[in-house]
Amino acid sequence: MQTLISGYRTTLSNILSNKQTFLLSVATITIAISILGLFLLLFFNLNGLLSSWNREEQVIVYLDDDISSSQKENLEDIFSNNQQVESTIEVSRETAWAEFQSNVSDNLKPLLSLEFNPLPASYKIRFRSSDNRLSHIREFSKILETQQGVESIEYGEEWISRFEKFMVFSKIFLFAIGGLLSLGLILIISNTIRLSIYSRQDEIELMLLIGATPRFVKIPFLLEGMIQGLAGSVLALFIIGGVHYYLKSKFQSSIDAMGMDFQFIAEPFLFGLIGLSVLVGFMASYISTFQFLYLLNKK
Amino acid sequence: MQTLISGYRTTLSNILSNKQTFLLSVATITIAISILGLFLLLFFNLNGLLSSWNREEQVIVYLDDDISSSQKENLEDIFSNNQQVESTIEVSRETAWAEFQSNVSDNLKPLLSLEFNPLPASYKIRFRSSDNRLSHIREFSKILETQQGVESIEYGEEWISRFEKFMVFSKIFLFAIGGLLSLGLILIISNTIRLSIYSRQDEIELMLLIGATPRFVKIPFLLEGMIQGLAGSVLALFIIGGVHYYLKSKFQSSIDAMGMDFQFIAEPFLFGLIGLSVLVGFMASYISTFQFLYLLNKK
Amino acid sequence: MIQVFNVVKMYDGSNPVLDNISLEISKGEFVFLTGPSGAGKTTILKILFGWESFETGQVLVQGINVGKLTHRNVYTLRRSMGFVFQDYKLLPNKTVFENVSFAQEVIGHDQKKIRFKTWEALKNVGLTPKKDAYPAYLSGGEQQRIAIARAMVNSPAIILADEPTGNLDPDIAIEILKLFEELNQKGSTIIFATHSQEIMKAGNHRVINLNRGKVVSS
Amino acid sequence: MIQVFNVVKMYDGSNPVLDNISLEISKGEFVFLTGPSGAGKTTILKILFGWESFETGQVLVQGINVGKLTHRNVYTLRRSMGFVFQDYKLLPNKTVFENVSFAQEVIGHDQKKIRFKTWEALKNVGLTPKKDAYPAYLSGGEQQRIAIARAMVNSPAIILADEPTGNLDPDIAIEILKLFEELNQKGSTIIFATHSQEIMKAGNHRVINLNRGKVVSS
Ligand SMILES: Nc1ncnc2c1ncn2[C@@H]1O[C@H](COP(=O)(O)OP(=O)(O)OP(=O)(O)O)[C@@H](O)[C@H]1O
Ligand SMILES: Nc1ncnc2c1ncn2[C@@H]1O[C@H](COP(=O)(O)OP(=O)(O)OP(=O)(O)O)[C@@H](O)[C@H]1O
Ligand SMILES: [Mg+2]
Ligand SMILES: [Mg+2]
Repeated sequence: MQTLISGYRTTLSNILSNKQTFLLSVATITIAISILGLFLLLFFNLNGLLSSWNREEQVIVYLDDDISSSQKENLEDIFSNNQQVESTIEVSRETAWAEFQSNVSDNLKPLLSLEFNPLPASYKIRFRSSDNRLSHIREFSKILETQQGVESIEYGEEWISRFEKFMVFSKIFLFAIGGLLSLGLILIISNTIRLSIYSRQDEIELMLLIGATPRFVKIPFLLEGMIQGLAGSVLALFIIGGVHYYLKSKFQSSIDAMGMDFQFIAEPFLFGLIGLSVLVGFMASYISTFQFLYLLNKK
Repeated sequence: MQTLISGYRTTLSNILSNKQTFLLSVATITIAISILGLFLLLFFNLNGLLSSWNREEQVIVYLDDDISSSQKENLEDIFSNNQQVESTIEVSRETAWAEFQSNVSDNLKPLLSLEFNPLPASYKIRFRSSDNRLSHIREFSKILETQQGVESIEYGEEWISRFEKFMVFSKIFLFAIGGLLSLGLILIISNTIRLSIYSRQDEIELMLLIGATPRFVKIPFLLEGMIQGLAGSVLALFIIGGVHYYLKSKFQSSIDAMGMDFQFIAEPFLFGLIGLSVLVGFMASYISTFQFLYLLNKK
Repeated sequence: MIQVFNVVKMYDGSNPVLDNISLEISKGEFVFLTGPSGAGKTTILKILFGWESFETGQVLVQGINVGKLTHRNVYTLRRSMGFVFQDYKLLPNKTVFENVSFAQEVIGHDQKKIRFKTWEALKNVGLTPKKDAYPAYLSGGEQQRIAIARAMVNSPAIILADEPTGNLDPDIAIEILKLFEELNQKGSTIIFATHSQEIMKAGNHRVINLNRGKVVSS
Repeated sequence: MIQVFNVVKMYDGSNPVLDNISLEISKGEFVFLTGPSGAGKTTILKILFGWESFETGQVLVQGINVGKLTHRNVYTLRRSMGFVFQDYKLLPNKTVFENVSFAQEVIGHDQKKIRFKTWEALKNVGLTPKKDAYPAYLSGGEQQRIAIARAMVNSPAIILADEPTGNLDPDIAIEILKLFEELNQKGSTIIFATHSQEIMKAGNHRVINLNRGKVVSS
């Protein structure tokens, strides 16, 4: 405890007497964590965008015109028992015809003069997003096709599969880039802290010579590394917040039109960033001081 | 020239006598440039993906059944005179009907029994991608509508506008993140080089004291910064190449299905990365040495 | 207090820097250590301080077997000693006052005591007016006196002074010598490495004369 | 050769460190500069070297008006001078040989000449066996001799030696003094700051005595 308190005091005076290298390290950490944070921001918003696209119906089940109500109940049971179905909307023949009439393109106008309603009633089904959604939809469609009262099944296989692939592609890329980015920035932060400790070898040596315990030598450096990590990440959060605010105020309108909101990084990730940064500061200092002490002792 | 040669020799011996800080700086640059490069890789491939989506037709011009050939020529002139039109495909009434028959969904099957062909001939037009494509398409459609022989115009306004917005959104994000990333990593690289020069203040001071010209002092540091930048960026390119090769061999099949190829960073950008890194190395060294010389002189 | 038996020290495996040295210094003694440049004076002081290893032999300091100390517990030895380094080893980023008080912080003294003792030590070497200056802004002799103040400030049982008056003018050098003698009177054992005949004459203590790693006279 | 007129130097704006100093040293002269710790010896050498500014007065060295030099052309002055720094200023990452040859590289000599002259200079101070060692692995006196070798290696017209024998034993100190005298014979003007009465007696040259920034005797 005594060591911690005086270690704390020593840390402060160390920082004050090596202002410039301390500030350079903090600046580097700030930048590195900002980059990570902006990437997270991108990740969250792309994710939001992708999942807003997910809101659309993926399967339409067309019904026989003479479907019985027990057959209908049977179908609805099947829908509600399936874990992956998110929602179903029932569309009656009349609604379908009305919708068709209002949406029909000019060149199909002649159809409007038909005296009968050629359109069937239907269920529009939306599925939860999951990795194997497409194959699940295929299987589920096969089951539905065999049910009585079902005329036909329509699902935009091509569009769904393209979309799913895009999702997979994006996820691979986001995770790969995100992983490499985190790893890279962590390495950068620890390199920076090590460089800043390198310039203090003499100090470490002197402390040991005038009777400091190895722990007393390490603690101020560890604390300093953690303070650098903390300061850097907190500054970074302000920067990320600023960028978010700017983008939001500038582009919210065009984003609105896409039916989504500009999201900020989720709270656990914010604290995760700070924690990560402090941890990296600690580890880098620990490894560097450990290395010095080891080298000094070998000498 | 003499200064350059001996500066070169001094640089080498400097690097050898400060191996560890040199390597730490190079490692940091390698990581930073790798991150930038991976981002470029992402950018190029997303761009490829987006532009493959761009290949689809955006406007369909339906023709009167009794259009004259001079009216047709007039239309084709309009198309070919418009800078933004990328290609046009003519679809005859027969082709349209055949396409419709093969594509029609089950619930519209009753239409197939019609005795007449309700579909008009058409032109499918594809536009070059540009920022104001949507508004251009709107204007162009208005012009076409007034032409004789044109029955109606169809364009998927909603889909196009959503897609355009997605493009805009992606571009803003890619550019914003890319810009901040570049800026951030450049700052990190220069901070690192400055930290590594900081530990050599005594050396700079001594050189000046024993009669070196300011230029002689600067040159080895500038060369060293450039070598760090060069070494770091070349190593980074190997890393990026490795990641690209890995992703390609692992995911090419699923990417193939999307009708696109895994692209590598275009050559000019590769050289751009190296050049940027060398330039940053140079600038950082220049600023740091300049700063020291300035401080020394003030003292 | 200090016993050195048949110590051999080689840096590069060939020429011994200390060649079978034996010494005995009793508690409360004041000895001069002298000899030409490169004779091994600094090396022997470093060995007593647990700062250099040695090939063969035994070193006992205050009953501690120095050869057996590891880096984890060598601080126990060093806390009972003050070392005036030949190259001062001042921290350039700390002021004079901080440099001296740092030596006490490191071994965990409390803040009030530190201020008082630092002040005292600076007064002894005549540097109170410079207490807020950084080492780079001091003359060579002033820097040397900070190094002396730092070694004395904890009133250690043993003081190893490596050429502590090399950069001082004769008057101040004699004053510093007197300071060491006062501490010696109060019980500290002192080993004072020096080249200066004048200092050795003024001190009139036992002189250990090294040459090429051997004790020539003692 | 060297003329100093009414120079006043203050570091902190209050106490002058050099208080209206005037000096004249002619070409080929050998002078000792002495005075108590903090008297201003190093400061005056630094001023002659264009390393410190001064408030008022005039300094002429080899016809160069030192006060008018800017940092862009001060190297012309320094190339005609050798400076033995009181704190040596050796580069820890270079070997003894590199430290000495560095001083010639910096002013653009060619490689062959450098090797030869470095070797010569190391022989003069008796350090050829240590030529591949790093400064941290040398004794205090050995380090001091590298600093001397480096200052001499370009056979400069003027040598400013700041306490160059503080860490040397009397025998070697006298040898070093002889070395300076040889250079002096070959035409170098030498200013030798020292505290040692023995050296000044052995040299028997003009002595400039400073105290509190004033010339007490000359
Ligand atoms: N770390 C080291 N590695 C290799 N050799 C060393 C090391 N330290 C000292 N030496 C060599 O050991 C010898 C004795 O050195 P030491 O420092 O003990 O001499 P000294 O008596 O203190 O001399 P001085 O009066 O010049 O300070 C010298 O020749 C020196 O070069
Ligand atoms: N850069 C500086 N800033 C402020 N004060 C300084 C600076 N350099 C020296 N001084 C002060 O100027 C005075 C003279 O210093 P100088 O180094 O010239 O003394 P000196 O005669 O060389 O002493 P010594 O024999 O101890 O080396 C001293 O009191 C010192 O503290
Ligand atoms: Mg020694
Ligand atoms: Mg001095």
